[in-house]
Amino acid sequence: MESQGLLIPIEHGLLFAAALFCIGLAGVLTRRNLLFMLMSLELMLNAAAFVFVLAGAVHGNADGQVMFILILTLAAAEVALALALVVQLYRRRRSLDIDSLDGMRG
Amino acid sequence: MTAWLGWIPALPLFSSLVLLLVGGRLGQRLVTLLGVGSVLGSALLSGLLIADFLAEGAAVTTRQLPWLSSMGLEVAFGLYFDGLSAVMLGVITGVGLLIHLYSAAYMAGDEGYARFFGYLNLFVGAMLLLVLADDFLLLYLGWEGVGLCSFLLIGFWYREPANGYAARKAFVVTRVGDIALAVALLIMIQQFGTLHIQTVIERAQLQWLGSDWSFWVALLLLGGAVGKSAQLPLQTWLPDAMAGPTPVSALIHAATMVTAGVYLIARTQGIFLLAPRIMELVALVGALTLFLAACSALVQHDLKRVLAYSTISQIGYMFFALGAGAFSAAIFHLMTHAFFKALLFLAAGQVILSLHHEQDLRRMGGLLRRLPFSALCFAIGCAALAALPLTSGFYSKDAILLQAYGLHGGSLAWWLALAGAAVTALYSLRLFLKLFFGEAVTEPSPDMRPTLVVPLALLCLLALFGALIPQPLGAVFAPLAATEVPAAVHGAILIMPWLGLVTGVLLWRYGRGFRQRWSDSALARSWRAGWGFDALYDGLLVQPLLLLARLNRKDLADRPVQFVAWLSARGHAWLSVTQNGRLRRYAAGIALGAVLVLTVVTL
Amino acid sequence: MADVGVIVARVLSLLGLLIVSAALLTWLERRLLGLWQDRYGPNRVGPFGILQVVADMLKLLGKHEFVPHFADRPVFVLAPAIVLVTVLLTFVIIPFTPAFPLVDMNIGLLFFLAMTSLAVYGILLGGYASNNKYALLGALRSAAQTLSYEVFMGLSLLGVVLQAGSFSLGRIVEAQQGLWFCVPQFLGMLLFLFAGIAQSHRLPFDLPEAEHELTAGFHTEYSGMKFGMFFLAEYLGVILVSSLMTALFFGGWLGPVLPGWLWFVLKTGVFVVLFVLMRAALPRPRYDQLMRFGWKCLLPLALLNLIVTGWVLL
Amino acid sequence: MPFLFYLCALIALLAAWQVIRGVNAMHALLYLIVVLLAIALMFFMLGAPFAAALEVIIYAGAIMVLMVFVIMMLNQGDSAVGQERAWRAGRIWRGPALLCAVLLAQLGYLLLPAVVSADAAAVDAVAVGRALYGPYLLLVELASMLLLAALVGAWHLTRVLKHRPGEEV
Repeated sequence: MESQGLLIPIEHGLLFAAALFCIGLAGVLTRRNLLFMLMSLELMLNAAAFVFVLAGAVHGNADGQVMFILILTLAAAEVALALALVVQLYRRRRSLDIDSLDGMRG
Repeated sequence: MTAWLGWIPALPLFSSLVLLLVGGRLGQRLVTLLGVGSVLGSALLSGLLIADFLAEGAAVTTRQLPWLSSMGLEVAFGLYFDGLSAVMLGVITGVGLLIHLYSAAYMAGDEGYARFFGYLNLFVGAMLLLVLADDFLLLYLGWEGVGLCSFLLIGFWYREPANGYAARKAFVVTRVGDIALAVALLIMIQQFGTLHIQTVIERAQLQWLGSDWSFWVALLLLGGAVGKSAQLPLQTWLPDAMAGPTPVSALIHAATMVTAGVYLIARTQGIFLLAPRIMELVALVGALTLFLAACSALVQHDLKRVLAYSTISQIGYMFFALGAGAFSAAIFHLMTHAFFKALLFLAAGQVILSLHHEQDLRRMGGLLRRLPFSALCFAIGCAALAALPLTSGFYSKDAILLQAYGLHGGSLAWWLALAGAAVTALYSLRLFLKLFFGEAVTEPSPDMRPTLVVPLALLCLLALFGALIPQPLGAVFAPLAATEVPAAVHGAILIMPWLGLVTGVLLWRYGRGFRQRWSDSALARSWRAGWGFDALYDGLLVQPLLLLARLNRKDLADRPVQFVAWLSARGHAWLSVTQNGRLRRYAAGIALGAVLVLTVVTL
Repeated sequence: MADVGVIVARVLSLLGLLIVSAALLTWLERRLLGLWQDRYGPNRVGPFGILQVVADMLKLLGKHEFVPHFADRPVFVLAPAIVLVTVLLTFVIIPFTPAFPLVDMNIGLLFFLAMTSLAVYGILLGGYASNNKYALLGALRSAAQTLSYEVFMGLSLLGVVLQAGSFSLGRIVEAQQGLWFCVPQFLGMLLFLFAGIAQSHRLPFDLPEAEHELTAGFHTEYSGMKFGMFFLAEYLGVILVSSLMTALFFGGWLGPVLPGWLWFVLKTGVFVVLFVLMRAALPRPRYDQLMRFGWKCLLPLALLNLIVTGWVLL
Repeated sequence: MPFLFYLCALIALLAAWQVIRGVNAMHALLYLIVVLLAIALMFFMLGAPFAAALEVIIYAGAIMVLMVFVIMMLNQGDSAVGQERAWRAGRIWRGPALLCAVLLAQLGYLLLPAVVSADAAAVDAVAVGRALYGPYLLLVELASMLLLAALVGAWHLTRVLKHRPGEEV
């Protein structure tokens, strides 16, 4: 790649990440289906990861990618657990409606 | 050999630690192995040590491990072993071992089996620490440990509220005595700057000759002893302590706990001898207690309460002997009493078990044919309790009365003790007759497991021939000057038990109507209630305290605290609205928070 | 910009070469199977039946492009394209000669892994979009199988990467100047072979399409050229795995006397024949056996290989 | 190249929009994969090829496959699509949309004047590896603990429960 500078102005990258993040947030806030919420969460995670990688690229060091790997791990763990919950939820309620889960006990 | 001394209390303590921490996960067999095995180890070690001591005869002190050091006060972990300790050691480990063996069968299948043995071991360990302590603080540790264990074991079946109440009562009442003891210790620190027992006694004999300190310290020590040993006026907890499992009662009455007070006075006799008035008080307390408790024992309906009052009464004899200066006789009686009282309790446990946990004497009777072995045990135990000739109790009680007369002559206390002997015989006979003669009311299920029989048989032998066991007390107590006792006095001492027995037989045979009337009389009712001490304390102390507590409930000082509680409750109610379980609301909350923070940053 | 023409030419020539060789492979397979199973195989159309390929292709093209009405149409159409495209894309990194990998990426192997993992989607989506229980089951199996075998496919390759010190395939081949990696990385080679078979869904690991259980697995509902794409992709996969074996473990173009490309083609050919032989010789395991074999046997072995390699290198 | 970058960004945003307003879970997921691939390309163009490869291999190739797997396993059918459509129709989205718009505006306001001297250079896998097993070793351990926790948790959550009274099984 070009060593003299970044491909694009850094603000544009950040703006893109912010937009992606907000779209994901909107998804989390509006969807009732647990699966869609999960996907929106993934969008938000990716926005965060993008910022890390961008920052790493700006400074030309590996830290950004290391943090990206951590986010990747986080996403893997999160999805594994969340999908387990999805399966359980569907088994018990025959629906993925997150609002049906507002009953608390204990 | 003395290097092994530390292991004697350490074994049961360690075992109790294991049992209380992980006992629930061990099997019953392993628990038994650990619980009984540790006491067996202690008993074997004690046996070896005592044999050693009998051959060499010198008191030994173990290495002192520094414990705490503060403002000139140095306290160390150290053990002291002399003739008195040897006797106590033998009694505690020997009788304790038999009770443990018995418990293994008695408690089998109980859900708290491991917990029970954990407490039992802790009890024995604490008592061993108490009698071996070289230092008053270590002694106090054992002292409090014993108190704690009695609390735990009396309330062992904690699901029954009454048991919990009895346990609390025992704890609180003995605490009164413990505070007296603690004050005595504080005075010792203030006076001598040390708590090392031998040093304290030596210095006391040098410094306190003729001063008031010895009076007060001895009084306070007596207070502690009275609380632990259930003497007047702190005797009320012991009858209620019957709420625990029967082996616990046996342990409390025979091997541990109640003998602690006797031991304490015997151990600190050097201080008591400096205060003759307190010595008289000790004798008087003992004599009064023994007589009053014997009377109470005469009218109880509960099998175990009879034994409880008899214990109070017998400890009273020991106090009487201590007060009279017949220390070795007191310790002698302590030992024989341990044998026959353990026998009586374990046999009573056997009877109670056979009768499906029936403890009321009025619902027993005619068990002679059905439970012959228990009858034999009771016969021997009651005979020893009544001090019939050729039993161990005969020799020890005889020694007490004789030596006390030799030292003091016929004081009021002595006459009370003499009369007590007759009453003792009377209630022993009543107990035996009520149990084994008369009409059968409840049908027993014979249940004689070998683990139950073996300890009982051994205790029978000890109750009969225990008086032959030598007591190496010569070096501890100054030998008594040989005095002449009139033959008439000696005769009276010998006659008294028989007097009680004959009266008892006559009443049993011909006095049915009289017994009926007597049982309902006001005097008998008051005796049955322990001379009304419970009611007295209730009216004098408990109710006023409760009244004060009730008055203080709406205290002004509580208001700020209550306001905080009210505030947090309201706040909780208010905040819990946000915890509605709607995941998206939470997410929205987080986003809103982010927006707000960013607004602050932006502006 | 003058390069554009060259690049296009190279891409097109590679594409043509691949399509032709894949087509020829179908013929070769049938002939070889015939040979080993003691029968003829296609031998009527053209010399040795070689024009049978052309005939098949014409037949496929002539068939009605049928999309079931219950299918999820866009996904249904997309699926075979994904499979074919990912396989074809992977070929850009294969170094046929020092001068002819299309792109000598410095993350070449990672690119290969990325493409294989994307290839799963083709199968999954195909199975899902068909809305048919056999297809669904086949796709589910395929997803599980591919996901599992992908894990240690990557791990088995890491030994090679460690030894060559690069993800670039060209460098890896060059690093085998003295000794082919099939010797020091023998275990890794075996593991990669297993994983490669599983990834390309060849016998004995062809459970996603096991005919006698699942009709035809994920492509039950496919017909015409869409089926042809799946079919083509499978054979391209065989060639891909074979050429990767060659490049990673058997020195790629390296070899005496003969020109490099010929060495590469010869070595690759040997592995292709091996694949066909395995199809002819081996039975199919049960699904749970396959998964157990993968997770409990191959994965630990791959880790062991990696650890030993790392230890020796350090 | 910059053009390609902006194209990818545009594709990613549009696809993300499709993700959050889709009704068919599978289609939404495919759009999500498109987002991931676009981001991977952007990583590549930013000089982070290793991150790009991981994004495709692990994110798109494993995590998303898992989600596809679960969607296929649940196999909800057309009724779910109808339900989604019904849920989407209400006024429910107005508040969140406003919130997100405000957030975006704020972020834009804050981010746009960012001036950082860029000395960008491609960071290859070797550098990442050195960083990972040098200064970030603890992070690797943490990540492994996290994965272990997820493993145990997932196993626990999906095990077949015995029927308990009062619960639909």
